[in-house]
Amino acid sequence: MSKETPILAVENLVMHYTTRKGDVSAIDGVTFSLEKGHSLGLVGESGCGKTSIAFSLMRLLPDNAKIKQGSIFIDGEDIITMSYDQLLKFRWRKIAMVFQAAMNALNPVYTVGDQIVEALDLHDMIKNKAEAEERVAELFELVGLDPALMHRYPHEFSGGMRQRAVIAMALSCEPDIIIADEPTTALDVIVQDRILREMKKIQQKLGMSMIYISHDIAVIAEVSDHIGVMYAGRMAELASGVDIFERPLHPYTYALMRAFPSIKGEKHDLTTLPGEPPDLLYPPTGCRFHPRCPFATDICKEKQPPFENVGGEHYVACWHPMEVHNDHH
Amino acid sequence: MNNTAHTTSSAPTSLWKMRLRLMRKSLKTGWDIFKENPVGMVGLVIIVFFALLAILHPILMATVWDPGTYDPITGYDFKTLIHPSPPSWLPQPDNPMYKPSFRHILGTDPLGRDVLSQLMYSTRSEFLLGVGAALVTVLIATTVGAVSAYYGGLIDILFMRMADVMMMLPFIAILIVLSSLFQFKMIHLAIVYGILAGFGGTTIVIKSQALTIKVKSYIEAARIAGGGDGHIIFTHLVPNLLPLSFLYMMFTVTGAIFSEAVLSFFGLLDIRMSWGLMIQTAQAAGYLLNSWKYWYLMFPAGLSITLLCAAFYLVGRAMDEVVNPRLRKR
Amino acid sequence: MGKYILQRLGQILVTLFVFQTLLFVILTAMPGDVTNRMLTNPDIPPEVRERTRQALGLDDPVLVQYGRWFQNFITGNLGVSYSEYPTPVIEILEERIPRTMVLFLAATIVQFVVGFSMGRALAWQRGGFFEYGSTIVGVTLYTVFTPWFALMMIFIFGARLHWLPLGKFLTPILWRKVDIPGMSDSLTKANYVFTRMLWTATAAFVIWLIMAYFTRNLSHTKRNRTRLIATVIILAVSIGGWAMVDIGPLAWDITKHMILPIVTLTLVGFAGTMLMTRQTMLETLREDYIQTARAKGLPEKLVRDKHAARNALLPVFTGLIISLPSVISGGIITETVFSWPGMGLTLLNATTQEDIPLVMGTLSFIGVLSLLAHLVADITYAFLDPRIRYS
Amino acid sequence: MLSKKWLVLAGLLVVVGILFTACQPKTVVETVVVTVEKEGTPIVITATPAPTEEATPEPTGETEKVGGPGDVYRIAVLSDMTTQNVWAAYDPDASIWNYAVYGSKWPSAYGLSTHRWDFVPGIAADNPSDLEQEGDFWVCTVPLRDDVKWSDGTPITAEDWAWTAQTVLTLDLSGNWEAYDGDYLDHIEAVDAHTAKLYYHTKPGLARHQYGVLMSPILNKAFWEPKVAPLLDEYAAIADMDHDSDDFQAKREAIVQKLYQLDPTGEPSGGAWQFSQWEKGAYSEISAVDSYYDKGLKVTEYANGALKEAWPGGREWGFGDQSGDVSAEYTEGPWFNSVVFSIYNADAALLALEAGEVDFILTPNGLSRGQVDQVSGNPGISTAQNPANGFRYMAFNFNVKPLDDIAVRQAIDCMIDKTFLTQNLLQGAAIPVNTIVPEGNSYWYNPNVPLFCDGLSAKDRLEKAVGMLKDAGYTWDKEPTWNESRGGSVDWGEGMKMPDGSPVPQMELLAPSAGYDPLRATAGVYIEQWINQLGIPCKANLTNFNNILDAVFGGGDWDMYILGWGVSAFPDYACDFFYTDAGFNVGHYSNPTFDKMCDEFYAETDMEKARDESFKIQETLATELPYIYLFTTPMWDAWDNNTVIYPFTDINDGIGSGGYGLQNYVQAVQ
Repeated sequence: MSKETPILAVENLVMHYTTRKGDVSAIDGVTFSLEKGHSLGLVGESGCGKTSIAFSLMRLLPDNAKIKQGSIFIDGEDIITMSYDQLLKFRWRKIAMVFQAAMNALNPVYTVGDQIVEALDLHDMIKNKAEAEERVAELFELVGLDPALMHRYPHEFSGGMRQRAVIAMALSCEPDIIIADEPTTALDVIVQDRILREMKKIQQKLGMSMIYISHDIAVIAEVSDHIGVMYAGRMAELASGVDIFERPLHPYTYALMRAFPSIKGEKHDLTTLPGEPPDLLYPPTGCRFHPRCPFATDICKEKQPPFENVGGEHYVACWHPMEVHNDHH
Repeated sequence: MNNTAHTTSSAPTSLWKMRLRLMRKSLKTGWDIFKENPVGMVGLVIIVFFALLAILHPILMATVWDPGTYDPITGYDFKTLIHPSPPSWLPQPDNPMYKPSFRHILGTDPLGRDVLSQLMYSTRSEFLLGVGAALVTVLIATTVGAVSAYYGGLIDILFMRMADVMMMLPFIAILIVLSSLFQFKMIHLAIVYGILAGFGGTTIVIKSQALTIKVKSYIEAARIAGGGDGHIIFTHLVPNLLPLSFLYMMFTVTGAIFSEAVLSFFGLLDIRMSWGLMIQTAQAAGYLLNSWKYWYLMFPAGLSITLLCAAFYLVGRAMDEVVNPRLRKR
Repeated sequence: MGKYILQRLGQILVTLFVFQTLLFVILTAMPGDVTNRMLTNPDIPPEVRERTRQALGLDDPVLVQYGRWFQNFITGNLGVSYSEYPTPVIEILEERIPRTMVLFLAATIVQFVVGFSMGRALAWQRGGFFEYGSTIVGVTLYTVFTPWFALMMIFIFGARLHWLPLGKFLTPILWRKVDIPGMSDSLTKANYVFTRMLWTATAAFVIWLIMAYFTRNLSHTKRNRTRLIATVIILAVSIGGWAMVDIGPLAWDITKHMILPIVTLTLVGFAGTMLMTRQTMLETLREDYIQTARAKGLPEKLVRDKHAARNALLPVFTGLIISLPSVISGGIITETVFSWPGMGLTLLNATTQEDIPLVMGTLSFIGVLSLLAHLVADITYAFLDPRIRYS
Repeated sequence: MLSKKWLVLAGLLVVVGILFTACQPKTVVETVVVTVEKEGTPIVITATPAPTEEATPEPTGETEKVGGPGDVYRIAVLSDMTTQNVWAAYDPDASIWNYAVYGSKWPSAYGLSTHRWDFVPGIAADNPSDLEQEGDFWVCTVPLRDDVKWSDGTPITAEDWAWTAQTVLTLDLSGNWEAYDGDYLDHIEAVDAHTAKLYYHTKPGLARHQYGVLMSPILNKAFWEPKVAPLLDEYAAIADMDHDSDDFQAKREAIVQKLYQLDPTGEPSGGAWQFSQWEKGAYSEISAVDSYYDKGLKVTEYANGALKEAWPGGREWGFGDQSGDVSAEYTEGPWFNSVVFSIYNADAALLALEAGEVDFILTPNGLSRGQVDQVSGNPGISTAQNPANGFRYMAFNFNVKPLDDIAVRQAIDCMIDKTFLTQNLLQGAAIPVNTIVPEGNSYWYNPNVPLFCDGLSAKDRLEKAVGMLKDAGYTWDKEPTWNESRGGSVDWGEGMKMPDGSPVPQMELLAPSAGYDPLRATAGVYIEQWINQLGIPCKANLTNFNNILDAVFGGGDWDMYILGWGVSAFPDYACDFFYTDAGFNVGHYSNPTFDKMCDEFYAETDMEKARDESFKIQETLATELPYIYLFTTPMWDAWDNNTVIYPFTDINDGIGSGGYGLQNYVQAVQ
């Protein structure tokens, strides 16, 4: 990645949740950046910290979450040090989000149109009601919804329609970045595919940057330029989509790919990883993947592997990346 | 899973043992969460305090307190008789009640009975009333809720309609009518209150909880393993409803004690002594207005009602956070 | 929605039937009857008691009495009060219902507003002084021994500070001099004024609703401003109108007498609404659309008031409406202490005097009111929740 | 957050401040100055001793609006009146709340004097003639005054009386209308406008004549006749039916109901007050009748029992030896323009009295001791105490052995220490009673009835009671004994046997629960102990008042109970309670001698002789003890001495319950 003008730059982000039992290290030193017009996919098992990253980017973390260090630059501004009022202007205008459960992301007591208008109104995107309706209609058409539906309530929409409405809402203020957090989990496969394609199309059309978050690497691969694989609060591997698929260097990436059928139709043995993701209250020492890693050695237990560029914008955090490669071929 | 079901039907004792162990564990976790809520702890401390008072009364009566003088209902301090010109701590001609003193720590009521003794004696009946009503409520609500959720259909409709009627009944009004028309003693009040609360709102809450449990896999497993309906309801459904039931017990206790006080205040209950009756006695003798001067006639009983009701309520609320994780702080 | 309401209406009629039957069973099963009162009067020979029993039909078979009771209930003939013989029960109820309604509607609204706002704030301030302080104060007031508390309120604000009147609902010395021309003889002056106050309030509310309906499409800030102005105008017009008519001072007198009961009822009751609001708010705050609203850049206050509170309002509001009958019956205490001659006091007196028709009438009224409240709750819920409205 | 904390803190401070201000002990105000505006001139009314410069804090707004002294007499009542209709008021709605408001609206030929309950003329000009036999009838002629007028100016005539009696007799009205008793009275004839002649078909006693017809209310014929006539016609249509049939009863009841519902608006008053307005649930008001015929009537009572009435016009009436010490002297009003009855509950009423919102509190049972205590330190409020006109008693069921044995009853009576019960146990909240006629009813009260064990110590009582039982043949397995240890107590008797050798069965003593009446409940619990001490197994059952009524009067099973009676002025109730098989004789007391005494008493027409007979009846009852009389309660009244004064406050049953607030006599403080 070229370092000139990344629209988003996350550097060494560390975030903890305070709980009764102690601190949960949810994000531990994550670094990545995203250029304008590009898309990044974040993938990993649930609880690996990908959603925490998304919420950090919006600074929507719950009260007990604390960003310990690191910085998040969006369009050159650090949102971590930003004042609350500034932040309010920043949200949705610069960075919007399509939430995990689109089903519930819409307030049931307001019409879908009203909820979009609310965002538009808040960010002074519109002057009057007529303009608002026009804009909503435009957005609806963009995401493939009948504009006449804007006066309907969420419960009158089907799952796919709601997802589109949520996307339309995310698009409403023409943000620089859209985070799509598991945007299609709850939908059936055909609708899933169609929506993803359309999102990609819109993204390219509007020239926005996009962050996709999913536990399904195949879905991510479809739409992302780059893919970041996360494990237990850390970035395990970050590379272009092709590199990840062709040349996975981290054993976890490898295992993940085996866990999902490829959308390209290639057949893999569906092996599952042994063990459970670690309890982040007591994260493993060294490489956090070592308890489940078949290639783990002593150093893996003792020292945290650096997140290094192994060439060609391919980053990995593993003491033994080659062994993975060898095994794969 | 089949295995579990098998164990269930063949060796229920071991299942219960397991469940007990689990229960102890979840109690401990619950207690850990509960401990963190200062409001809940305040409530608990108050309840323990009153429980001690209740236990202490028969002990005091058997040891230091002479029954003739300190009996809460018939007690009378004959010291008054032997003093032609009583010292200041004894009843005066213009004020026949004992003021609080070492002899009568909270003074005596307008009929010359020791207030502290009455207070402690009543504590026991209040506890019995509250817990009795709560038990009836829980028994009814849990059974009805579980049965209603498990069978659904006509039974469910019937019970839910009934719950509607019960919720519609204005409690205090109904209790006033009932207690004045039938001679209510504490036990009757406990049962009637328990029934009213049990068939009403509590059932609806318990039923909806039971519905979520009903679809859990172990219920299905038990059914496949050939467990009878009754068996499933009482060994699988009901135990899982108990935490919630216990929570609603707390609120029932509050309601029952409060109702007793109000009914006694209106002189509608057929009982010999209670907090409400203590206030009623003071009120009937006209001392309620003079609450500042004769504070010992009103405040001990009044505060006890408030404190104990509030204590159970607060404990209930704190337990709510244990039972209902959604309310917890993250 | 029509079908939904019809269905609810059907259910409610069935419930009413069950309720009425239950009432009859309870009241028939009780020991003794009205003629017991004659026992204590040495001047009344036992034959007279027997004659009265016959005349009142108390010796008829239970089923006959049941049938008669039902027929009477449906035809609105609630019988004749024993304690105010032979005043028809319905007349007594008609006289007292407005007073109870005025007091308790006002108290309920105030209590709801206070409780809801406090609960809303509480949900946002977890932990710390404010939460524990208000919870403890709220719960203490919620469980305080109401009769004594109400009496102390009178004692402090009425007798000692002389700020407010000592109970009753009007000042006889003021009212006795006022003649209301054109008032029908069957009405008392107080009810004349009460009814008009109720109508004014209803009219103002309806106008406000219409206004709210027409302003619903305005943008948020504009809508708030418009509604505020409109509310002030509506209030000003209604109060101004009352100030100009002759019976204005009477209405003001009643209002003054209402303050203390309302404050008392609010203090002892707001905690319920407050804690319920807090709970539903906490649950609502976990919903995804709250995150959405925040992500959109809405300030916390708006997230709370427009999104979270609006959704939390649904269960709290229905809970409140459903509790309305118990508020009225709970008002027995308040009415007794404040010498407020409403339904609660009527029920208590009727009960102690074994005035069975009046007890039945009062309870029936509370039942009917309760059912109406359920219906209103259902309809309102349907309006507040589009998920029901459009299905 | 910080600001919120401050806000809460400030709120708390305000609350504490208010409480502090409110709870400060009342400073004793030596002088109360009430400034009242009247016709522009400020009038300063002061109570003792002298006005000070300092103005006391403004009382509530309500006092300001009073027009001035003599304008409104403000009475706090605890319950609303229930009807304006006189027909209903004297039957189903007979209550203090109705009588207090308009009890003086309807005149009667004679009445009881307010103060001493003397038999005095109302609208009668003089004493009634003696009863004489005239054909089949016993007749009595009553001369009526010619100066008595309804408030509309028309005279009150014998016609009115005759018509009233006729209507009541025809419709056979019950309740207090029974005073026109059809079993005795045939009709009243208006000989001329001012002479009425009473025709009895059976010779009436005092109860039916003097205390009956002669004291019964007289209604305005001109006003009522057109309204009642259709009902009388309706009645005439069914009069021939079998009077015992349900059908007839239902039809009659329907007619009576219509009568009770007739609109009385505009009915002229025949007394000192006329009805002015009724705001249901709030207050009612009566206003003075300017032309009241007894206004200015001066009553002089002599210590020897004589009485003189003198009207401003020079008319005089009296009895007895009108010389010697004058015990009381007062002039009838009304002295106020109107009386307003405002409804409060008992506690708020007291606050209202203290705040100067009302002048007097009218309660049926008097103020409670705590309330008296509350106002006792208030120099602006005066109180008075009178014994209640009634008694609380314990009754025995003569169908239950051994309660039918006079020895057992006397022994129990002996054990009951009334002085201890009333003075120590009930701490002065009760006054002991020894006979069926309350002390306050001085003419009929027998002060010398036999008492058992009066004034004895607990030890002596026990020994005497045991002695009585032994004499009657009772035995014990273990005799009750006095035990000197523990400061003196009783070792309960055990295994008590009746003279026939069978064991004394378990007894139940029904008493009202403490919630209903703590006095009787406490008495019940103590009497239970005393009875048990004797070895008679007894359990006090403190229960709902109605349950006792049901058990006792509903023909239930009972042994003993404690209840109370409020009684009338004429003591024929003593016979009503205990005449063999009388309706109220639920204990089945039966004594032919007593019945004979009652027969005589019922038939007696001479006041003096009736008194002697009543004394004998009282003695018999105090010996036979079908009831043990326990105590009566004192009636406390309180009034604002800055605004009103009463010519007398010693009145049987109290100023409120007995005198309805003395509306005709109360005067404004000048």
